[in-house]
Amino acid sequence: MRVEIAVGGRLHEVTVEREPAHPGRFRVTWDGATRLVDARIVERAGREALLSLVRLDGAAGSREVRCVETGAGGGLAVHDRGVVWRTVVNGRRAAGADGAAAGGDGEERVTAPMPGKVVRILVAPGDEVAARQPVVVVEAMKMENEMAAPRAGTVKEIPVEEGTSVDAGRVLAVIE
Amino acid sequence: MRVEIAVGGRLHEVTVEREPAHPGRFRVTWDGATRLVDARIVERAGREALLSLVRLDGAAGSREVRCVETGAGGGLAVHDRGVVWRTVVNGRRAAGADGAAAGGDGEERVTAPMPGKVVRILVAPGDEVAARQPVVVVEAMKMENEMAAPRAGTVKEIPVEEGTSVDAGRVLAVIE
Amino acid sequence: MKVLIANRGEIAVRIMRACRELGVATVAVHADCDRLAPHVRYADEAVGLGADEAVDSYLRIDKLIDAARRTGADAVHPGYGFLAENADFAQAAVDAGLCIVGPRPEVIALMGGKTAAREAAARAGVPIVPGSGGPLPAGASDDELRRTGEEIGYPLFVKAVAGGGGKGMRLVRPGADLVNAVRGAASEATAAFGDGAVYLERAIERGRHIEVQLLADAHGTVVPFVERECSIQRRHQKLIEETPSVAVDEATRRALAEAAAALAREVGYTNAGTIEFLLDRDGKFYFLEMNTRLQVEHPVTEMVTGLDLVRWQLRIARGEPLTMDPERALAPRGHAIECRVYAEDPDAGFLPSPGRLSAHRPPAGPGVRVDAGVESGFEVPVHYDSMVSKLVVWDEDRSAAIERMLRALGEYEVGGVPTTVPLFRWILRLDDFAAGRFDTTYLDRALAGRDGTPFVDLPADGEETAILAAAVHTALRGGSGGGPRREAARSWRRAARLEGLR
Amino acid sequence: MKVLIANRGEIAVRIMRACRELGVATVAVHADCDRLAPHVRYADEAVGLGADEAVDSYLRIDKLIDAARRTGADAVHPGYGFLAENADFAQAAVDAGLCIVGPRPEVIALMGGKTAAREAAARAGVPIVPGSGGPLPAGASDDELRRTGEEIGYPLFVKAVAGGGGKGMRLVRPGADLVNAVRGAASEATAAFGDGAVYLERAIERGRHIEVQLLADAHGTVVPFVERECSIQRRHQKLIEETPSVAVDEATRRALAEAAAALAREVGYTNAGTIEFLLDRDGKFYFLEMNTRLQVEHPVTEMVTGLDLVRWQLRIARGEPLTMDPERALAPRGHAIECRVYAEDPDAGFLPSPGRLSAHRPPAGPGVRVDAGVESGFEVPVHYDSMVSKLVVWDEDRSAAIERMLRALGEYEVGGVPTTVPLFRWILRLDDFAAGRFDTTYLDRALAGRDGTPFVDLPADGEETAILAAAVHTALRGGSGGGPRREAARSWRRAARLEGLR
Repeated sequence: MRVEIAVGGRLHEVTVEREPAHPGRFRVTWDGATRLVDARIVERAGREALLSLVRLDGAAGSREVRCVETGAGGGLAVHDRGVVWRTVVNGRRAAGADGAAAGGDGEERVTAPMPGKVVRILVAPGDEVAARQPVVVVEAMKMENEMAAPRAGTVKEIPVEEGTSVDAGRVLAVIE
Repeated sequence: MRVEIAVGGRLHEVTVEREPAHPGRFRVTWDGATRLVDARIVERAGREALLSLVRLDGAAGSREVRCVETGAGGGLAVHDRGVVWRTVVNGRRAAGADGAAAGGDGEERVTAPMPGKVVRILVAPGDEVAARQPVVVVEAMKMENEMAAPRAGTVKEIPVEEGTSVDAGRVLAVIE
Repeated sequence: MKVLIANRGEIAVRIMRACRELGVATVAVHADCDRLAPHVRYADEAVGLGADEAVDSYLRIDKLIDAARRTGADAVHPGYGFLAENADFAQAAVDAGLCIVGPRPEVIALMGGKTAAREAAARAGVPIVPGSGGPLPAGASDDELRRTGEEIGYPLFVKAVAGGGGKGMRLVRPGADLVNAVRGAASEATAAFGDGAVYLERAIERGRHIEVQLLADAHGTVVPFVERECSIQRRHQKLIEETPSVAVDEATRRALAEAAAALAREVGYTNAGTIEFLLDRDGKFYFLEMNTRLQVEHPVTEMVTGLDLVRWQLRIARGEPLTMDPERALAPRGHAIECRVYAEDPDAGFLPSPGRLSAHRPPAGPGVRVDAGVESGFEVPVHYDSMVSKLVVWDEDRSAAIERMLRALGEYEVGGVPTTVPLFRWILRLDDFAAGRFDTTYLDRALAGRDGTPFVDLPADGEETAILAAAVHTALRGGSGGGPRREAARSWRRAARLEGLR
Repeated sequence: MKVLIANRGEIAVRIMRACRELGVATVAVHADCDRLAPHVRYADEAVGLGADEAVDSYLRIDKLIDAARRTGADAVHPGYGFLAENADFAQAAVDAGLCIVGPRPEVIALMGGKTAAREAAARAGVPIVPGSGGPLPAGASDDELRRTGEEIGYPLFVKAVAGGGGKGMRLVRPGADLVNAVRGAASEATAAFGDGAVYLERAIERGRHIEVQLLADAHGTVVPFVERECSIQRRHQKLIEETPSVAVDEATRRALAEAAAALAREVGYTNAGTIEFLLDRDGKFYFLEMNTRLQVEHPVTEMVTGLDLVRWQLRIARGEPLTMDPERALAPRGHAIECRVYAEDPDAGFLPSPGRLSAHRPPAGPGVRVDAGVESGFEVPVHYDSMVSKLVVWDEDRSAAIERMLRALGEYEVGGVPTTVPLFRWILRLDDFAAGRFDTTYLDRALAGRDGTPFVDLPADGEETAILAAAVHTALRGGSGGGPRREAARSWRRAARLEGLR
């Protein structure tokens, strides 16, 4: 099995082979080196899995890591001893390091990054907005957070009202 | 739904009714009093379930408890804040408070209460043994533990040898 | 004695621990979303307040008083935040026949008023920031203004009496023109607030936030404690507190303690309280305000003195006299540091991060104390502030305490939500922090000067483990990952790197 | 410096914490079943030793030395247990060019020999239990025997030189016949061991186990510490340790410290060690043995002195001199108590209880330290000893420390395996414990005198919650429980009540 794994800004072509004689044992090869591990999912809850990795090749690194699938694009966050590695498996990086500055066409949605309450709406449909201009203020944990337009454009829709409670991912504004 | 629950040496006839309008809400009645709770299983792993109980009847006691199904006889251990309540649901108590002293006929098996290693066998098939007489010594966690005959009788079989590693539940001796 | 704790989270648990050690029964209260919170499980009894929003639950005086009555509680501990400095709540409790574990309602009201508190400090002989003391006369001449300015000293602030949010405020440096600043500020204030009155106040630049904890019993004994330094703040939010302060020598310590005790006596203070001072670069200090309650950062004081402040709060409320040797409160043993762990993402502009804690494994071992109000599986609510725990360490001296804090931060595992733990790792390794070279504006400047690299030092073998985990996870899932779909673009995190960390 | 920790569990983590605080790199070793143990995750590097049984893993000197060589470690810390007092291991480490964090191999060997250690104590002027000093002459007359007995004093033990397990041993009370006892013991010893030699030793009845921690550097400085009391034992296994001892006054403390330091100097001791004494009811103490390693119970000493013993071990191993004020080691602040949490079921005859910890939520908050080698989800192996953690508390005085320990024990949640936590709740509430009225045989007598009730005080609403949970769980499962089948009879637990607790 071949897998493309992006992490740390680099893309790795990784080969994963099962050891037929040992269930749960894998040979994982990239950058010309092969690692031998026993792996098993200790527990799973929704998009999270606790993965036990035991190195059999003499290298350090035997431990449990928490794998959390993020988004739909193959995102996989690997939580390892307090550090989170954001990987993308067989995905494509969003074009450009900073889409907000890149402009572009089509609709862009401003979504709530966390649950909260809409406390102020700063623009109205039809308004012209600049890239990074705040459009909606969402309060969460007693903090106000300005949600900004990802790029310059026209406000097409504001599908929330002041006072609306929103979940993470809820569309707050549509820019076209 | 009617359930017989044994705990603390007493048997309770308990009625459990779902509230049709509220999924997860139950009326639970015994000893003439009715309790109203919201209940859900937060997570489940094998025979264990983490159960959330929220009292809606004004009484204290809203919390998460861990329910562990034990044995095949309806045993259910309820772990509540460090205390374990051993309940039996729709079960029957083993006859007599102390089977070891009660004697009786038929075979009795001496089983390992925990994993360990058989370090000494103290009797041989055909030997007469008294109730509570040690028959096999199992070592676990650097401690030696004498496993005793549950009642007086004759040793029918010793299906382990000195040095055998045993799992919990493994039969160490059969007394008839 | 049975105490209702009108609070949630770590401080509710902290107070209940003290109650249990004293054999005092506890009643928890909780909003709906906190039904399964650790503080509810910890209490002997719990009363639901309904609702989620604080304004409908933890801030509802009527519901709290009713809960106390229904459970037969005879005392109320407000903790910090919520109603802790609300004189109406304290009065309602007193009116309901409850003992309030804190100062009398009148004292809360008095010290809650900025002007009254400042006047009380002046009466007690406590230094206050020099200023015009009140609005400048509307018809003051240029010369009169300049004379007043000279008396106060530069740099100084011109501030609108009705002001707020920086409007109607001017900083005037030595040699700059005061008159223009006064006219400009007055004009801006008129426009903004319809009131052009302004006053002058010396600007204490690069001051340090130094505060003095004190206990006062009902018999007139006041015990001030060794100072705490709380200058590491982000946008006026305290992040790290420690004691003793590197900037305070023994003479200043004594002077601070005497000033704090004098003010407490002046207002007839009882129970635990804290007086906040600004310490300037010359070692002079000025009264800022008094917090008439237990502080978040009280554990550092407990760790260097061995005295339990919450147990003393309860004892004082029961009428017991302060029997400890007051010298002990002023003679710190070793050094203690606290880091406030917030559910905020330092790598995403400190975005609040409520949600389910898939893991919460706090550090432990020698010299480490964690006061937490959460646990694995707990859903950190969006409705209240973002603090999930306080990590406190003690060690023989400050540099050992820093090493121990770094060790503890490295052990701290929080899954599911980003926290400020990586931020602390960065701060504690800064040379300025090690040298004690900071003031209340230091952290904001240091953050502004960062180049955007993530906050964590990456473990050497981390990337290898991440690739290994991602590869094997994909194989075990039997899937091929996300496929060729384009990752959903999220505006707020556009700039977050794939290699990002929390 | 890079240290290989030749151990597992809580003590391996404890040592690594000290290493990290000193910036010292760590190498963990592990048997197969410990691959995912916390101590492995904690280390900078980890080496698998293969196998599960200690004799094939943690006790394999060759594998350990090889692991140190492969990882480039330059020092080895043996912890306690396993090879910690094995002079061959220390010698092998030295031969491999490794620094051993502990005393020299010769000193380990010397103090490991009972007779040699006793002779060294005598040379150092340390009191030893009076006795005949060696075997009684085979042809001694009755009168000679009686004279020797009078010299030693009654009560006394007749003990077989080749003895063990109580065979060939007789207790002779004042007025009883010594001659018969000597003849009987000799005859029994001949039968049991083929060697009839016996000796006499004064019997210290109802003695207390008092021990003195010490540190000794390579420059001749020896620092003895305030005593620890470890008399709460079950079948010679320590369960609770505390410091200071209620039975030791200041004069005795100084005398104990001087005796310990004298013995350490006599044998040229270096690094951390502990000298165990028996304290009789008259306040006289006698040398028992020396433990040439770190003790399980070292944290209580750390908590009352503020000194970090493991960091000092590492510093001493690096050749640093002991710079602390020795008075600090003898002036305890407050009181500390440790409970050893074993995976044993006190309600089932202390049956060992290995298995998966479905939950491990240790207590926290002020004055509480938990040194654990386990975590939620960890499988406690059957192959090693049953200690899962040490719960240590500090408070201002002994009675406050007892209350705090009870508070902490109440917070401690361990799921999946029974532990000794409920046992400690019972012991700490005993009047005798509160009064300090105990000796090394106290707990065994108290346990024998119990009526078989479970060890836990049940929460008032516990049974109601249990019924509710069982009822609702059954409804949610959609099942009707176990049906009419008879519960499987398990001989070892026949007597366990349905209402039982762990």
